[in-house]
Amino acid sequence: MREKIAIGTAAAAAALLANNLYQMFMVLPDEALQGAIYRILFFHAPAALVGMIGYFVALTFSILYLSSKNFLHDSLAASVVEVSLVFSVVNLVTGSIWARVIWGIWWTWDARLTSALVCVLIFFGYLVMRRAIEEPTQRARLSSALCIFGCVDVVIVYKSIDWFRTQHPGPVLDFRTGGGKMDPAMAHIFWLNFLAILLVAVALVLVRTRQESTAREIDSLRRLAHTAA
Amino acid sequence: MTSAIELAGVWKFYGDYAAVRDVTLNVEEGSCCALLGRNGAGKTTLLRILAGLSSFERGSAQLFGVSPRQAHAGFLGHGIGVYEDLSARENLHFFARVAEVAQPESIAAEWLERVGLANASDMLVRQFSRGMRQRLALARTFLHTPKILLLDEPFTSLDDRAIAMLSELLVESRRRGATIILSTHQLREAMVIASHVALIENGRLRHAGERTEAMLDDPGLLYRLHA
Amino acid sequence: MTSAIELAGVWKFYGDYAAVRDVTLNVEEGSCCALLGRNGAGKTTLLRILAGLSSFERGSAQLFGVSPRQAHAGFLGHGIGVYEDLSARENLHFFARVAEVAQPESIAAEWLERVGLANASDMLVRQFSRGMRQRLALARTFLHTPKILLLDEPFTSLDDRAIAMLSELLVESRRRGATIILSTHQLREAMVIASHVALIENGRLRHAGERTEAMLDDPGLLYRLHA
Amino acid sequence: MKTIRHALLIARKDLALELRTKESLNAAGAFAIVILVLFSFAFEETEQIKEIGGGLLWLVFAFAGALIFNRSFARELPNDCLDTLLASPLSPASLVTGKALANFVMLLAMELISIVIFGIFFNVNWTRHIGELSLVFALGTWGISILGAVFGALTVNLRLRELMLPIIIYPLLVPLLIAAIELTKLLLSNQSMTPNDFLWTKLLIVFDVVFTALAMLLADTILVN
Amino acid sequence: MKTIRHALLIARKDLALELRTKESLNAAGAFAIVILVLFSFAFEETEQIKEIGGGLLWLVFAFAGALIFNRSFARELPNDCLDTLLASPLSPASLVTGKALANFVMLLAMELISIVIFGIFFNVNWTRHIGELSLVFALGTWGISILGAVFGALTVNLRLRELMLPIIIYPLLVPLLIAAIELTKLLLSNQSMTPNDFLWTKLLIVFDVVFTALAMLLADTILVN
Ligand code: HEM
Ligand SMILES: Nc1ncnc2c1ncn2[C@@H]1O[C@H](COP(=O)(O)OP(=O)(O)OP(=O)(O)O)[C@@H](O)[C@H]1O
Ligand SMILES: Nc1ncnc2c1ncn2[C@@H]1O[C@H](COP(=O)(O)OP(=O)(O)OP(=O)(O)O)[C@@H](O)[C@H]1O
Ligand SMILES: [Mg+2]
Ligand SMILES: [Mg+2]
Repeated sequence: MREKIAIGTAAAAAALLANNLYQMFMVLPDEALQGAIYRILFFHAPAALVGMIGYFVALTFSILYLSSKNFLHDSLAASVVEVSLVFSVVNLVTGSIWARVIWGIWWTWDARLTSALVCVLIFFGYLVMRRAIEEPTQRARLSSALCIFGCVDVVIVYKSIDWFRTQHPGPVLDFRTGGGKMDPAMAHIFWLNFLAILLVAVALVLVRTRQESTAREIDSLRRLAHTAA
Repeated sequence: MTSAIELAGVWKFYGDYAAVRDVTLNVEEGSCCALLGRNGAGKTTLLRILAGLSSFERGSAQLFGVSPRQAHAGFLGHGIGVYEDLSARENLHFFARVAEVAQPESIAAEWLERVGLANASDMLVRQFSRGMRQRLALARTFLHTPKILLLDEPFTSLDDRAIAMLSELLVESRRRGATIILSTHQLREAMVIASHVALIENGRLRHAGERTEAMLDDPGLLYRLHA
Repeated sequence: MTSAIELAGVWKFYGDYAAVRDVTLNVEEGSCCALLGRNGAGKTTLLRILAGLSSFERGSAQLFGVSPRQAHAGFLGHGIGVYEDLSARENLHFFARVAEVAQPESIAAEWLERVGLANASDMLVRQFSRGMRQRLALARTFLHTPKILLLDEPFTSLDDRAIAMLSELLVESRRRGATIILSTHQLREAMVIASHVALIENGRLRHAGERTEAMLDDPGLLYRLHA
Repeated sequence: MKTIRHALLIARKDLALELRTKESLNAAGAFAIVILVLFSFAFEETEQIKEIGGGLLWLVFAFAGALIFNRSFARELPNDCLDTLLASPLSPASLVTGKALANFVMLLAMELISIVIFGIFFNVNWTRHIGELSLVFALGTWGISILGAVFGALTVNLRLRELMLPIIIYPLLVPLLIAAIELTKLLLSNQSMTPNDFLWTKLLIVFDVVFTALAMLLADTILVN
Repeated sequence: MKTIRHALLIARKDLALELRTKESLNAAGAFAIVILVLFSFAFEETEQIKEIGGGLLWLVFAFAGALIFNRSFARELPNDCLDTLLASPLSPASLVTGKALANFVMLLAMELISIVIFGIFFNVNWTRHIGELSLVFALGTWGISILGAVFGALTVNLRLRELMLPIIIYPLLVPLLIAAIELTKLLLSNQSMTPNDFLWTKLLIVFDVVFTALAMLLADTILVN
């Protein structure tokens, strides 16, 4: 059943992406100031948003694990972090490329960029630590705690453009500015592509969770064997 | 009789190895239960569960109706739980304060006297012999007159006098109503002190009941019965 | 009879406390000497001197005519001397190589079998129970069939079977000519195994001689004689 | 109240142990001195140094901190003292707070020595805004200390503990370090504060409060099996 | 011969203890990234960074080294393993050498990862003089490692611990670090060597030889009570 949901989500994501790509390159005109390169926005910002949403989902699962001690929540948290990390890296890389074109540099240490990088480092550390702990309960317990601490930084990433004057542009998306900063046609494609990327992320999480729970089933079967003996 | 300690269907897994298997055990208030079992049977694991130091997967554990973490039993483990770089007196002061004892200084001095370390009270623990450490650890455990005592091989490294001293401490603790579980391989000493015995084998409880006269005469009896 | 171990007028000071006072002791080759004494008497200090781990101020110590540092006796101290994060097998491999044993792998496997850890040989020591550690430490000590064995409370935490196993190991070692000194508070076991006994009190040697029949019947005899 | 009393108990015990053995103070102190000496060689121009002085100092503190925090819970491992404390009426939250307090005092001592040496070597007068500077140091150091205590507890049983601790705490510390660096730079170069700089102070305070609160909440989870 | 065999034995054991899994490489990599990022935060302009790259790298190595060396003999303390080794036919000199070897391997792995990351972050091409650079790294790292091993031995020894020797040992590293920094700077900036620079190389070699010899000679004194 879960497999079918995963396949379904992946298929929907692929269809939506194809449509979006067509719209982006064939329908929308070049932007006035930036030319063709602005289209990277359609991947850059959604990747960042999906990543950040993911960390909060992982936060939720971590808290759930701590209250329920249900390992399913732990493996969900871990797979969500893994997938979010991928999208955060996509955000960094696309941002870097964009920066190279628009600003002429790959990187600068402004608040948004710095905090985004730190966020990647924190959750990379999360994965490294998980791998270093063998005992399942200990791993779940400690990584849940780390996830909660890490999410504080996600807030900083999100708010950094409000708090500091940065090289990185300030808020433009409607839900933060109250609307009006983005062309409606662009905003439409933007949100469609956000949805597509979100679906990709969900599909990836489903696959990862399935792997994790299979591993857990094998584990508990082995326990059962011992119990019988 | 009320049960001071109640274990019901407790399982504890390390990875996929079950170190404690479906253990159900009630220890009456005021009794002294000797927990016996061969190396690796699961005695330490069980005592750590009762001290709230180890989680377990299934079943329930209660001490006087509350969870082990809230019961604050007096616990003496394989590691003796005193600081190497503090003196004996400093150690006892510290643990007396942690346990919120009324007059930490005088209580500490009294216990140093009782366990025979009065002369060595200002030496650092790292300068102690093995037996002196164990005595200090005993003082640390009994200091705040806990209602439940969990002692893992408390006789280790004690000389004849210290064994007598510990036996006396245990008798006195029972007299004031404390409940005791102690694990040990020194069957002879255990049988003399215990009112009850429990035998654990490969994580399973094989026997639990009163200590009989026959066991007193032949400490190895229980092992042979369940061979 | 030749003396395997010769101590002459040895004094050991910790600061200004004399932990060993003018000890003169000869242990014959092939004998098994039980070193008795109350907590803090100086047993561990004496054994550490013989193992070359502790310097001393006056007197001389020789094992087979050479200094303790060159004699490389098999030493088992209070700390058990195995690595927590290596498996039992890896520990024995390592120590077999350190001792330059001919076939480390097969010797290690053989000893794991002997001390009853064959099933647990790939577990890390940190997952062992206290008694399993002690068994591993015994294997580590006996592994390279040393000519002199210095055992500090080797019975600690061993169950009845392991005590029997150790007794057998000791008998076998003596049969191949090894000389043994062991300290212990388990007088009964000690008397059965020992051919000689030595009593140390406050750092002074109070008694040294053969183990008599009377001691076998009444293990506490020696202490009472020198009370 | 009880938590605070217990925390002070732990902190006092840790400081007594540390003063007796000097395990981490020696290592951290020596290390701080070496870094400062090396840097005075690496930058021959003192002008440069003044500019990056703030960064340099906080980097040294962060590094010395790692050496101190690695020991803070490791000190409870011999003889299973940690187990004894966990079985006692002491709450995990007070244990973590106590460790943080001890870390705080040790790190602050280290910082005092470092800044004196820094002032001498690089010819910087740091006494002009000593009040504000103390505040910045105190706020920054508390943040480092509480995180060091929490993650010292979290990593105490891990292999490669020494590397794991910096991997985890440094990224979390970055916002705090940046704020502290900016403020220190400002105060060392004798400029007056602008509204933007108050933002940094606010960030420091928020950081301290948030992480202290999280530490209290999660102490149980982290320490109890 | 025997000393070398024994030293290898010890080194292999130590590496096995610490690096059971390939996760340890992950950890080392993460550590290097985090530290380098921390540095770039502290010193914002990348231009500056390029100039001080050599100093930066060796500072990271010294810090990682401090973390590694603190463990090297401390690893022998639980269960009194050190006693067991000292009572065995193993000589103290081989013990110190073995520890130094293990330190050397761990530190070198860290350095390799660090320089790769450094190259990417700061856009420095370090492959041009890779032969000479390897030599400098090897010489410098051996010096740090052998001193680190001696330092580790000193700190576990109860008799010597209070003597504040660590504070002396660390500054001893300064000449070596300066030499390594100068040479690295040179090689990274793609200049050719002048006779003056050979002096640095010679200093490195002399340092290594002298300290290794001293370590061998003093191993007994340091380790045996
Ligand atoms: C969580 C992280 C991030 C989010 C949510 C985010 C979001 C956005 C958004 C919404 C825009 C469009 C602004 C506009 O069109 O006016 C944008 C532009 C941009 N972002 Fe990001 N971004 C993030 C991180 C990064 C990073 C890490 C980099 C660089 C490595 C970066 C580089 C850029 C560049 C170069 C632009 C275009 C700038 C310009 O038009 O002048 N961003 N970002
Ligand atoms: N951390 C761990 N990981 C895996 N297995 C463990 C761990 N701790 C204990 N065990 C296993 O659990 C079993 C019970 O151990 P426990 O320490 O409770 O035994 P014990 O009855 O106290 O033995 P002893 O008399 O030797 O002290 C042993 O087989 C041991 O190998
Ligand atoms: N490092 C030290 N510094 C000062 N005194 C010490 C030191 N080590 C041991 N002592 C003292 O030396 C005396 C003898 O200690 P030792 O460990 O040899 O006793 P023991 O006979 O082995 O006792 P136990 O049966 O308790 O193991 C004790 O009084 C002890 O306090
Ligand atoms: Mg046990
Ligand atoms: Mg002793």
